Amino acid sequence: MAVRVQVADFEVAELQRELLAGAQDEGAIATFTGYVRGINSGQQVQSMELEHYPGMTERSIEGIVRQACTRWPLLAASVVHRVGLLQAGDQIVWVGTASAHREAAFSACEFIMDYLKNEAPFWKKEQGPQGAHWVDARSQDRDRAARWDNGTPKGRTTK
Amino acid sequence: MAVRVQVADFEVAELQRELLAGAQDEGAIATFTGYVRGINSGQQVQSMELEHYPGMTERSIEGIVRQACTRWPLLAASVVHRVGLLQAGDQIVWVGTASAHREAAFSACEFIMDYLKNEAPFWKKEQGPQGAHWVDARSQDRDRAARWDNGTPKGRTTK
Amino acid sequence: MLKVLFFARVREELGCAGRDVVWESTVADLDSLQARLCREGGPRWSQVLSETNMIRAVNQAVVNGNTPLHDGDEVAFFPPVTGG
Amino acid sequence: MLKVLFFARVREELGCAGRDVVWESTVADLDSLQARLCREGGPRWSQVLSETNMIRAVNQAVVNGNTPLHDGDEVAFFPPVTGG
Repeated sequence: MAVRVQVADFEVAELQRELLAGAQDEGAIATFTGYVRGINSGQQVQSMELEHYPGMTERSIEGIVRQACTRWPLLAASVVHRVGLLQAGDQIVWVGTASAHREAAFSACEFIMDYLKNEAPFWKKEQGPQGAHWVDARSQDRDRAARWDNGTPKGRTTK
Repeated sequence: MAVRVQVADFEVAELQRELLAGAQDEGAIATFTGYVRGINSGQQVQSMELEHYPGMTERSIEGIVRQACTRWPLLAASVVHRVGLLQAGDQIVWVGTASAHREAAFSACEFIMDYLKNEAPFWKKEQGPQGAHWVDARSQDRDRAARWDNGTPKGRTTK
Repeated sequence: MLKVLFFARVREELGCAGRDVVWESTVADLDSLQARLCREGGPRWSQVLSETNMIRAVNQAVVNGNTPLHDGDEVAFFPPVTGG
Repeated sequence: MLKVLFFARVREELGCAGRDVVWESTVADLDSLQARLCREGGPRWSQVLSETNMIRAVNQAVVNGNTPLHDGDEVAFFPPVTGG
């Protein structure tokens, strides 16, 4: 289990290699990579300043990953989240989960992402042609995270 | 949309880069990487010969990917499946899906994997200390794929 | 001509990856073709091709039950798939 | 001593990333500390810290409602998070 909050960019291949670190014959890997949007809520985004709460961010993500490990039979799980100044199209977050059961890998990866969006103390300030503004929290993300509260999500929409 | 059935190994970073090909500011990516198991159904696996039905395999995977594109708002989707002689721990399959909506990326990726396990004409012949044997189809995989038949899966188990 | 293909365990047990069968009215559907293959192949072929979990495909699409065959069709017999 | 931190929009609107407050019985819980900050900071601080969607954390864990504070605690005020 590795949780990193860093300014530097990351290499998905390297992260994926580290995740199973030679134990590839034991499981499969699900990953998610997020990028900085070029357009958000209809507004053009050129760059973004991502602020976080040093200490609490790492702790809160570690807590999420530990929860996922309790909930699903995972072999490994890693999270890398960038902070600082990012440009549109830059990688911002990577979550990788490994399990002998592909459903567990998928569910845990999506679970961690939902909580990252909703619970981890990060704040985006977008910079576009109209100037800079803080991104508002979307209630949609809260709703998605709440799906997991009763043990299993209720099912997925197809849209 | 790219579907490849190949003997050669693949690079996940390259595949992921190709998937959004410069349009990273439009969406996020979910991926799944499968590896050759070192132990399957309690038996040690040293290597595996993966046979396929040339032509039908590509067509059937393309059909699955097209279905996923109809079902979810995807920006891109790719599948690479290896065939031929593979060693335990080798990469065997990669599925990548890109969408502006992370739930769509996750669901489509899992949907494609469920169908790959269940519908695409591949056959594994494992080679271990006890000799070679064909892998039996698991009814579990059929059940997982059937989840999608009624529009949405019924929910996920936490195990 | 019908192109007939066998894969995986079926291919191995028959010792045959595929063969051509001249199309004619007596092999104008899948069940007739299978009966012909069993008759010409003998007990071994009859046994292998009659396995209950045999999957049949015509022109690279899986079919359930009998289906008409036309000259030029590609027919395949194979066991349940185990990909991914 | 209590270590008080402000993040994102709250930090910007207060023009302050954090400050120390001497722990004493009059700031022995979160609501009292917040009242003290508002009193000392004036109308601007009162307005910003009273925003309805303000999130409060004690020792790096989000708390709902009032909670006791002890000497050495770290307290943070921030808007709803927007990560990932």
